[in-house]
Amino acid sequence: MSVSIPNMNFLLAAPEIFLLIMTCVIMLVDLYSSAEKREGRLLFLSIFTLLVFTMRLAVDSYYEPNVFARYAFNGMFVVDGMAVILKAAIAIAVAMVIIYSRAYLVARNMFTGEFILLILFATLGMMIMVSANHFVTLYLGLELLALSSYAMVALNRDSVTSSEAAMKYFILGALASGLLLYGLSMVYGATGSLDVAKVAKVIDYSRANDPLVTFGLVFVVAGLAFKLGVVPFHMWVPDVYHGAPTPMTLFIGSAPKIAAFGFIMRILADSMGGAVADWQDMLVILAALSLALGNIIAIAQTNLKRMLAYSTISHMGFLLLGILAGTKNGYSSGMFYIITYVLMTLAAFGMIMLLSRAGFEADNLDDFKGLNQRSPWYAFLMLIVMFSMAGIPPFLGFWAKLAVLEGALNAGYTWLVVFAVLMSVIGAFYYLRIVKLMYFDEPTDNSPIVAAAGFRGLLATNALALLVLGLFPGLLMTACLNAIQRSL
Amino acid sequence: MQSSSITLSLTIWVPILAGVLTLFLNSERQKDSARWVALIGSILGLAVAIPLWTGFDNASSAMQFVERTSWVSRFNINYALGVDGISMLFVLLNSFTTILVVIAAWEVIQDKVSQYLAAFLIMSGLINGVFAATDAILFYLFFEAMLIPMFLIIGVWGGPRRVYAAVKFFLYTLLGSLLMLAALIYLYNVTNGSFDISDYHRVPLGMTAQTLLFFAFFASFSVKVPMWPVHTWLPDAHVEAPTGGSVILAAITLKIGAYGFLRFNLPIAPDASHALAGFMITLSLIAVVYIGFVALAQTDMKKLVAYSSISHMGFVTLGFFIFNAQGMEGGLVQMVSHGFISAAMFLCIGVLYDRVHSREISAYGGVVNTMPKFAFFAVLFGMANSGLPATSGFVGEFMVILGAMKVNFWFAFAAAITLILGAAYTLWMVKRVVFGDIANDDVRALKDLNGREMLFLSILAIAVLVMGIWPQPFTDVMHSSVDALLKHVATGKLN
Amino acid sequence: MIQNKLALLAIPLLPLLGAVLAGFFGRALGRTFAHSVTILGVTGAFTLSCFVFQDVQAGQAFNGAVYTWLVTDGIPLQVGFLIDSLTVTMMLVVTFVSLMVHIYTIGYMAEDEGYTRFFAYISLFTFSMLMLVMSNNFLQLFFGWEAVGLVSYLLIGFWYKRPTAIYANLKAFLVNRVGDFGFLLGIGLIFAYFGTLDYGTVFSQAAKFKDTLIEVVPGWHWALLTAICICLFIGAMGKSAQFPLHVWLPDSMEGPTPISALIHAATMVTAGIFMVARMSPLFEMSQTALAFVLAIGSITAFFMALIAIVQYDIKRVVAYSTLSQLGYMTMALGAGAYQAGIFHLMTHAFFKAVLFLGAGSVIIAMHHEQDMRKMGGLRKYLPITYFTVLIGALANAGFPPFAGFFSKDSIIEAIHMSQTPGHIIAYYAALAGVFVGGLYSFRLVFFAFHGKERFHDDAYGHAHDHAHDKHDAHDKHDDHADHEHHGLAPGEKPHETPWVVTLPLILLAIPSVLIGWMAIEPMLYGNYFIDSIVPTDTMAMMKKEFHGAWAMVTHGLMTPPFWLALGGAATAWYCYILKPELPAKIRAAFAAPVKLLEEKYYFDRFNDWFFAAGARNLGRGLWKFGDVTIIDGIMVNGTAKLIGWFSGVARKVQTGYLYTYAFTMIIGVFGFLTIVYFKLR
Amino acid sequence: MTFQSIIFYVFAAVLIISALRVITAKNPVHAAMFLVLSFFTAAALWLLIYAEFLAITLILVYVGAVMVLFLFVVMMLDINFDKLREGFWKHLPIAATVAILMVVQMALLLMGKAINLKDAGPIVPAAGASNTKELGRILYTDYLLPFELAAVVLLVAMVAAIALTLRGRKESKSQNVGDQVRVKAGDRLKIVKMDAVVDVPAAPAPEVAEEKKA
Amino acid sequence: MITLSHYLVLSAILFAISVAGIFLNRKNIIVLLMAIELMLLAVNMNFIAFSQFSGDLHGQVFVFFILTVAAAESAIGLAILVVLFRNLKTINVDDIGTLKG
Repeated sequence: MSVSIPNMNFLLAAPEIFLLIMTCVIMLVDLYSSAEKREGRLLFLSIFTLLVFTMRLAVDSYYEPNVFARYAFNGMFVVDGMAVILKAAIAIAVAMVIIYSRAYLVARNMFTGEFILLILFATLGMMIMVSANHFVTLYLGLELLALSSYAMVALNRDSVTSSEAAMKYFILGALASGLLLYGLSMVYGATGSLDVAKVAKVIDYSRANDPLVTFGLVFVVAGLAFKLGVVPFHMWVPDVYHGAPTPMTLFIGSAPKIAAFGFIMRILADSMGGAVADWQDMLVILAALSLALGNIIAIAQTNLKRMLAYSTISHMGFLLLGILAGTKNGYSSGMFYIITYVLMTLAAFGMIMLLSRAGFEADNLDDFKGLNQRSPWYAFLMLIVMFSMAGIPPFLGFWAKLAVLEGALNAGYTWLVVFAVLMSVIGAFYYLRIVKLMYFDEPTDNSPIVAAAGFRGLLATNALALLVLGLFPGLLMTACLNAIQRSL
Repeated sequence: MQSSSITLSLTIWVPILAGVLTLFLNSERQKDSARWVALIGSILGLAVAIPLWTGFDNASSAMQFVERTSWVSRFNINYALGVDGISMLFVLLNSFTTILVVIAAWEVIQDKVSQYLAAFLIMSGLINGVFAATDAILFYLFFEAMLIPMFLIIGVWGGPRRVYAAVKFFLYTLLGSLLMLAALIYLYNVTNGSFDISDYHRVPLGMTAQTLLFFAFFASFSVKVPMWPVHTWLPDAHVEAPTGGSVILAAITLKIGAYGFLRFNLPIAPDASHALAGFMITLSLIAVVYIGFVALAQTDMKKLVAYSSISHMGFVTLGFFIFNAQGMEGGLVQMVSHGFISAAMFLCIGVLYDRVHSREISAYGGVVNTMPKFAFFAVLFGMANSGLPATSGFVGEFMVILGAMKVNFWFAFAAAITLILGAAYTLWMVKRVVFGDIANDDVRALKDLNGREMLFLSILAIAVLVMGIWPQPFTDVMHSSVDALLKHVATGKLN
Repeated sequence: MIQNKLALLAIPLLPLLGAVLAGFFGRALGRTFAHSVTILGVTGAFTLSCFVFQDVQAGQAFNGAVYTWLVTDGIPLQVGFLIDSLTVTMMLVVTFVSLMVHIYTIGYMAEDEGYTRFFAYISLFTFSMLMLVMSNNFLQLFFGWEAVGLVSYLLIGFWYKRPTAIYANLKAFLVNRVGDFGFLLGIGLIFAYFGTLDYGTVFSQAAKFKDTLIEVVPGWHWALLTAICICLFIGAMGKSAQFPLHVWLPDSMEGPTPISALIHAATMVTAGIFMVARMSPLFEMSQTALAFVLAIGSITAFFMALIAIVQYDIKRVVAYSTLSQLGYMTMALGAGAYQAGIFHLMTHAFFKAVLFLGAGSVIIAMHHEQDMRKMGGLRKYLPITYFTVLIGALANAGFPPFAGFFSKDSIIEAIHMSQTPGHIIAYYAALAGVFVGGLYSFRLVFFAFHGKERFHDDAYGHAHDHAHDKHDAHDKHDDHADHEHHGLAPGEKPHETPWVVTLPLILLAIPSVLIGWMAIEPMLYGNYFIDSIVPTDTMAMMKKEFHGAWAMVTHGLMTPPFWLALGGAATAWYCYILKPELPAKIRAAFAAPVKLLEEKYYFDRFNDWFFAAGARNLGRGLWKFGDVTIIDGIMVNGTAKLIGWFSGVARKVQTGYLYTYAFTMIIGVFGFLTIVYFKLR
Repeated sequence: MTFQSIIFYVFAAVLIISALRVITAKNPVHAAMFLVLSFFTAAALWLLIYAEFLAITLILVYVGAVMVLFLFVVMMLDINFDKLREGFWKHLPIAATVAILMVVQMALLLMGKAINLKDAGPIVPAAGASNTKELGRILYTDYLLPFELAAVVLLVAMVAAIALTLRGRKESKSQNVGDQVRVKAGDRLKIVKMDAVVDVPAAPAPEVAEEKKA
Repeated sequence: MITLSHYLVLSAILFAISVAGIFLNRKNIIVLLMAIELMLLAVNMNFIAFSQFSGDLHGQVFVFFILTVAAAESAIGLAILVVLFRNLKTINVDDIGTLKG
């Protein structure tokens, strides 16, 4: 019996393979390390892994800058411009999450091997999500991420809130997976294929006249919407953000959003770009609802993590504005938006962790009172983050909003753009409130702010990047555009 | 276009860099260094802006001192700067006012000195950017970024209701400007990917599109001006802001709204502007008359001057929408003049506030007995505010009334009511504060102006008088640009 | 001389320089410096004016720009001078009276703290007034117009500690602003139609617009020139205190007396008269406007004279007299006898200055007591003052051969002859006014200088103030911080005032007697004003009727005005010398009309209630209701609250219960399915 | 109606009823048992269209592993079942309405004109063709990557489950391999020089640390 | 004859039942998990039906992976459940409501 082995082209997946191997290595190192050395080793190895991973991507794209999509594993795995950029962003974001979380977790005896392992497994899942070219691969990547995330949320085992959050996250996530799969099964039935490229071809030929695809898309979009956390599939977001330990919130709020974006691109744009008319309306509704509810409910929050959760919802609404355009410009705007968003979220949660200490969570809005008097520098950094989130120029967030609004307007959704704009005024209110607390109020807590040099440097770099990139957004924007144009 | 000059870049970045530098001098013992750095920065800021005046070509209506570099190629956004006869004066005015604000803050601000000064310097640069930008997004960027320092200035160094005022100020303005952003993106699509404002001037647009665009821009600029009925943020902001904040708000930022009308509404939607002129004129006249009456009822000096600002800005918008040279130039002159006068009025109130810590009119009376020098300035600026000839306050009002009369007797009639109302609320306040016998011990303990205060009030007094006695240099720079704009608006876009 | 622009420029600028020096350095350099420098400036201006007068007499004139103020739409707005006979007359009057007042002030203000400031102000005033009269265009006219208003404001409020003074100055400024409002509209109309603000161009084009109509209110067409003239005249009404904008003038007596003489009698208030005369080419084109002018003048002349009868404050009597005389001038304008108006302006400047300065002299002698009821019999203590005041009164009442006679009689005759609609009624009003004029003039003389010496009477004590009008000068007593006491100390007798006071009185009394004789011939019947005032039918008829001063006098003795004036004077003599108790009885008998007069026809009350309080209440209403309640409360904060409320409600959806979350998701899917269902159907 | 149809309908009916019982059963143990029944019938239905391998896998994986796990957990946790049923009847109308609406809507869509499914029977495999073999061939060639990923997923599940539920630190005495390997002689015996005994109150710190760990 | 529609409708019914299950058993997490298993069963049914009715094996491979993942998912889900139970001593959803708003 001869089995023809297709060209696997393993080398293309070398970064992921390396990541997997290193994850296993870390698992063993964790096991054989003494308590005092474990922390350093885990930190070093995980950062090392992620950096090498990023470097490999960079080197690869340096030598082959203009290559369009390349495939591996018999077409199950694709490396294209979008994948490279998103992966690099994910790796960097995860590395930042680890660095930000370290002190916080160490103070709570939670900087364990499990944390690093789960985070790295999740990272692997995310890499697969953005690089997958097949529904099965996509699904497995998604589940790898999801399962790790569920576990991470519950990792603080003695906390009622975190286990409650994990339970909610898990049930709803499973439900969303079910919905997604149901939808995918319909798409499979309609196109007879699970391969992204083949599905795309079928849909392009039949011009999506297969109502089964339309029917399936309802469920697919629902599943995707859950991953992004857009209304009405958003209910998990505030509870999980709030309930999970802050580093886990930081993680869930950052890199997975990039992966989700890639995932959506693969499914909606890559494979079902031909059926754009079918999913566009649904995205419009999701976007409008998210913008409205996210911003409005955020006003009433007193917990910063929860507020940021609602803010995330509204940001995801904005992201959809870019995606729903259904054009390459729109997608690239979305990509730019998501990267920007992650950068902002990282900085925001970084600030929370900066202010938290052993036995004290700085996740209430009031904890930011009078920060300007305690430390003008950190207040300034937080100010940048908040204004960037509100989309005030010259910060990066403005450009992201500009880009997605342009996308939506170009697609003819003028009313939606105006609506989004009105909602972002409401949004500005609660960001302003933080600035108000920091600058206008007297501090209630005068304990000194201490942090390791690396942490401080990273936080400053992160926040200042929002300003610097805001002044020179061209490079990143063009990179996103090129990536999308080469990929789809 | 060749980029040969860096004057405008300098006017933007010199103050900003000085501001950043000041920001780093934030310890208690560096207060004085911060002050000096800020002062030198602001003076340098004016110095680098001088070539705008000396090198300006009055005969040309085109943009001058043009700079252009590609900035964000993805959206074809350029770092494009340039000034014409409409915007040039405001760059100068702003650079000039910044110096006054720095001087005015010298001893008054003791808390977070470096941040305060830095906020003003940075804002000064940003405002210059607003007036100099010829790229719509660049304009928008400066336009919005300006809100941040102002927000902080009001909120950090403001009065008791500062939070309400600051947030109201910010959100009000943001709401308007975001609609403008939507309009800009729309225009970007219409022009096949250009954010160049001059492209917008040329692009043909239908009446519906023009009307919608007009309202989008209107939303942004009318709030900034502010026009009735979206003016209510201004009194609050003014009252709560520290003196410097009020000065910049009144003297400069209000002008940005009016400037926006000239730069965006009129040339981009000329036909809609014509069609909606009645609407705009009505709002302007309501601002002049209604707000005049409201000002009469104020008991808080700052609020009174704030309302007076609204009323005066009503003249500006009135002048713009009567579409003749007198009106438009009068409006522009009024903007510059109001820059001087309102700055002076707020500084005067600041002088009193620093001593007595009350802005209530009733807390004063007979100030002239203890502060004769101050009284001199107060009366002078009060008269200027009520549009006395030979002060700058008269020039703009006079021209706008002349222009309005050309269009309709009753426009001029309503506008001229300000002659009475303006005098009534200003002089009534002057009467209650300055004149009369010494009202209480606070007034008795007052010390007259010190050298620093004399300095900035004298500078402003000279400016007010010079402009009133010989406004020609100010109007000569405008003619070409105003004529070109009027011609453009008269031609319209529909055929 | 006249062709030398610099010399012309020097005329207004010298007083300005004096004002600046005295104002900014007076405090440091002392009183002598202040008054020297200002008197020097005004003297210079006066001397130069005399030279210019010579040139004008020689038939030269000047009309040219000094500099371009600004250019708009290609139209230059300039600052420049028009020097002709009218201008130069005004220049002479202004500089001369001003010089007299400067000198008089040295004595009058000797004790005052604000001595140097005062000199700065009056010099500044001289500058402003000169700018006004010398202007060759409407812009500069308006500048001067407002500038004199400013100085008037400053001077009325000179004693800024007195509530009444700072009330009066604000009132004066605002009422003037009402006039200026109309004035500015007139200027605007001129600019809109003529496209220039230059007198010459406007006058030469006036005929072109004779039949132009404008639609002020839809469906109601007005002649353009009528509208312009009425608007301009509203300005004159403010400045020249014509009904109903006269209310500020009596209150302006809060200012120091020299000011009352200079600004509120001799010069500033006549600016309106001057302006209308200057605009005669325009006014002549509109009968309607002239009728309006005539009507306003008549009302002012007669009704304001009546009020003077019931006043006790010596300055107020003169003030109401001024109002009445201004009414006469206005009537002359309305009758088309501009020359007569200007002639009366000039004579009035002198004799009213005498009256005011005389009253001031009395006030000094009485230690700042102004109530005539506390005077009486001053004749023997203040002989010079008495004499000059008597001359002023005679001139004011219009007895030949005093200056006032010529001018007033000319006016009355001109009204009689004019063709302006309503001139007959005006004529009778003018005649009635003459009687009243005689009455109040001599009431003043007899009340203050004759009869019983009442200055130590307590019958009209300080408490006897005019409760009906808290702003009357009387209750300034307690606020008058500049002086230690009011009135004479017990046993003290009034003394004649020093020479700096009496000299100007004498110097002004001379022209009060003579100027009528001298000037009537050239001004009224000659061609003196040929270059500046258009010839009118009225003046042509006047010329036919009268030839020379002597003819005028002989004619005057036959006409009612003379006899009416005499009757007025006789009534005064009867009431105040013969039967001093009679006035009180009359007052009691005619309580209601007297009350009406004492209340000045309730104008002040009405204005305070309707305009001042009304505007404030309207403002408060608009603010509290419009801004605070509607815009801020409902629209702005309401929106914010609505969103906040909605936020609070919406967050309840996030119940925390898993099944709600799942339910929401399913509903979402369900909604999408429904959409798809309808799409696919 | 063919035999296969009858079989289909019978099994479908059983499947639906048992599925309904899963969600309505009072006792989770019963629910689990009904779920097992559902799986069995589903497997039978799959067999009906020749999907043998998955039918078997369903039984083995689901019934054999997953459901056992479920039962295990249900038994392990001490749950008051009655309380959990509260409000069941109250919610039934809504749930039923939504479910029925959904079914109707989906059925309308699936069977409507728009979605025109070809109504052919299942493709009968050629004789001798093995479903299992074919699947295996694809699985180990084309699906190499997913296969590996599935392994990782299982690994994650393992790591996660252990991390979440293993709490052996305090009570159970387990070896720490790493420590044992790394141990040095000096670690085994340490000579400590002690001061004279002083009565010092017990420091509370270790206790706190202990609590933290717990 | 059994057609594709039969299977699809059957799976739709299963799907709906599982949805109803989520509504009904709002208090019992275990049954919630089971309802989700039912949903996955519906999905699998779809895949297999499509696969077998079109003669394409890939759908079945997908089912294979879904089964694998579902197993892993259950493990983690139950682990979380255990953790939650230890903390709360209940799996009553009503008690899991500290995070809200």
